[in-house]
Amino acid sequence: MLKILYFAGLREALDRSSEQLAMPSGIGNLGQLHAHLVARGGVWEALGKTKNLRAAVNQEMAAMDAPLKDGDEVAFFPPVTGG
Amino acid sequence: MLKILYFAGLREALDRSSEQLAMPSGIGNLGQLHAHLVARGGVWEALGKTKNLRAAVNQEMAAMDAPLKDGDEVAFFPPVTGG
Amino acid sequence: MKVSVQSGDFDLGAECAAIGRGRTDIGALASFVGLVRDASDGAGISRMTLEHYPGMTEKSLAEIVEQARGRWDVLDATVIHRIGELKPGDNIVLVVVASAHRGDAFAACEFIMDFLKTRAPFWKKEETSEGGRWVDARESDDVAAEKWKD
Amino acid sequence: MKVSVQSGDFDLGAECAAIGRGRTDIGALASFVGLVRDASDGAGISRMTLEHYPGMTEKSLAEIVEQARGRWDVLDATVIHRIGELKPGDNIVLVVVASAHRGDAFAACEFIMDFLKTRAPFWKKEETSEGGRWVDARESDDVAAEKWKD
Repeated sequence: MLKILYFAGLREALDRSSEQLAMPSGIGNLGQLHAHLVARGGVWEALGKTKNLRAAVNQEMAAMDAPLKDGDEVAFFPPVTGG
Repeated sequence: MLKILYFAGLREALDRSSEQLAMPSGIGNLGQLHAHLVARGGVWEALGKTKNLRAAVNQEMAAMDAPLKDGDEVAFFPPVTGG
Repeated sequence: MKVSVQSGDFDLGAECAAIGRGRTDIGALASFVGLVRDASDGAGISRMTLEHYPGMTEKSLAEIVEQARGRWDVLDATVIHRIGELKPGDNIVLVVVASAHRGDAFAACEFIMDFLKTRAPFWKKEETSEGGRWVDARESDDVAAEKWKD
Repeated sequence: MKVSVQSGDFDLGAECAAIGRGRTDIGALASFVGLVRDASDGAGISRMTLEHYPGMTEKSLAEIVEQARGRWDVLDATVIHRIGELKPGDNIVLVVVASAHRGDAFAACEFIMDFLKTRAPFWKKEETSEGGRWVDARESDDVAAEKWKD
């Protein structure tokens, strides 16, 4: 299983803050997971359209070529704006 | 008259914090006053030996070519070390 | 080193006092407090909500502090970031860095803020007269973080 | 704008609160506190005396603040410098700068400190186990002030 989290404007656009997803076959990195999720269509297109989308794997900032394995915690979010 | 002030290590070396001096003839700028004071000899040689000597005229930092006129307040001191 | 993500307010004076208590080797305390402004991009702001990524936030702040310690002579540091609902004039973030010398204290404090702004998972939503809006990341923040690249 | 040369202590939290009171346009408060360290160039320090040039000190601090206001977006600023006898751990100097944005606040605060260090007429005398000695000006302070040249 993967735990996937969504934050801020993306969380609102997708109308969910998290989901559990059985590790899809053929998904080896973050970019592939991202494409898999966007391919659901409908609201999920927001995930493909988010400007400068950021992601984290196991609570560390990660690039789209970051490898994924079963049990990982993945997060997608817009650029951060704290401080 | 000129009012002349001395600060910090220079004040201690000269054993005085201020003096009143009738404007000496032929003194038109700070460098000339400095040379006039050093020429007194004795402890006044300290004024000539102070490393990176700084000065102010009427409470503004001034270079040795700064013009002097009767009534000015002049100060000599080592580089500042506050903060 | 202290890192905290909290809904409650903080006290700059108390945090600095805590850092300095019982020691006399600190020559410089540089600090920064970020506050909620009443206006942004021309719109009046009545309220702000700060969302974060629980678990990742404190870890990312601690990592940023560690990076600063690796680059400068840092004797101690405190980073506090508030979450939840805030209003104009409220404190958002505090960074205090103690060092023997001011150059290290200033640089480490500004570095922590610049990295926090681009790396720590916080998001601001402003309530304006035209409704709520998520704050856009500013390009100037990326430029500020870039300036620390070796 | 507030400038003070005083023998008594100051309170960072109170000075920041005074700057922020009744206004909600401040987004950034950068501050600096300089303290007496217990050692300098290897010698232990038991006490320090700060001499100054009465009349010129406050004027020179006010001029430095004015220069900072001319270069950055400064909403308010406070500079306090202590004089007289101090001991390790005591506060020496405080600079607080309020701005809408953090870049301006950090730059103006560090600029004021760098210029104060090289332009304001204060002199430190340290009491060590080997007796009193006037602190030598540091070349690094001149370098720090030079970096603000246009």
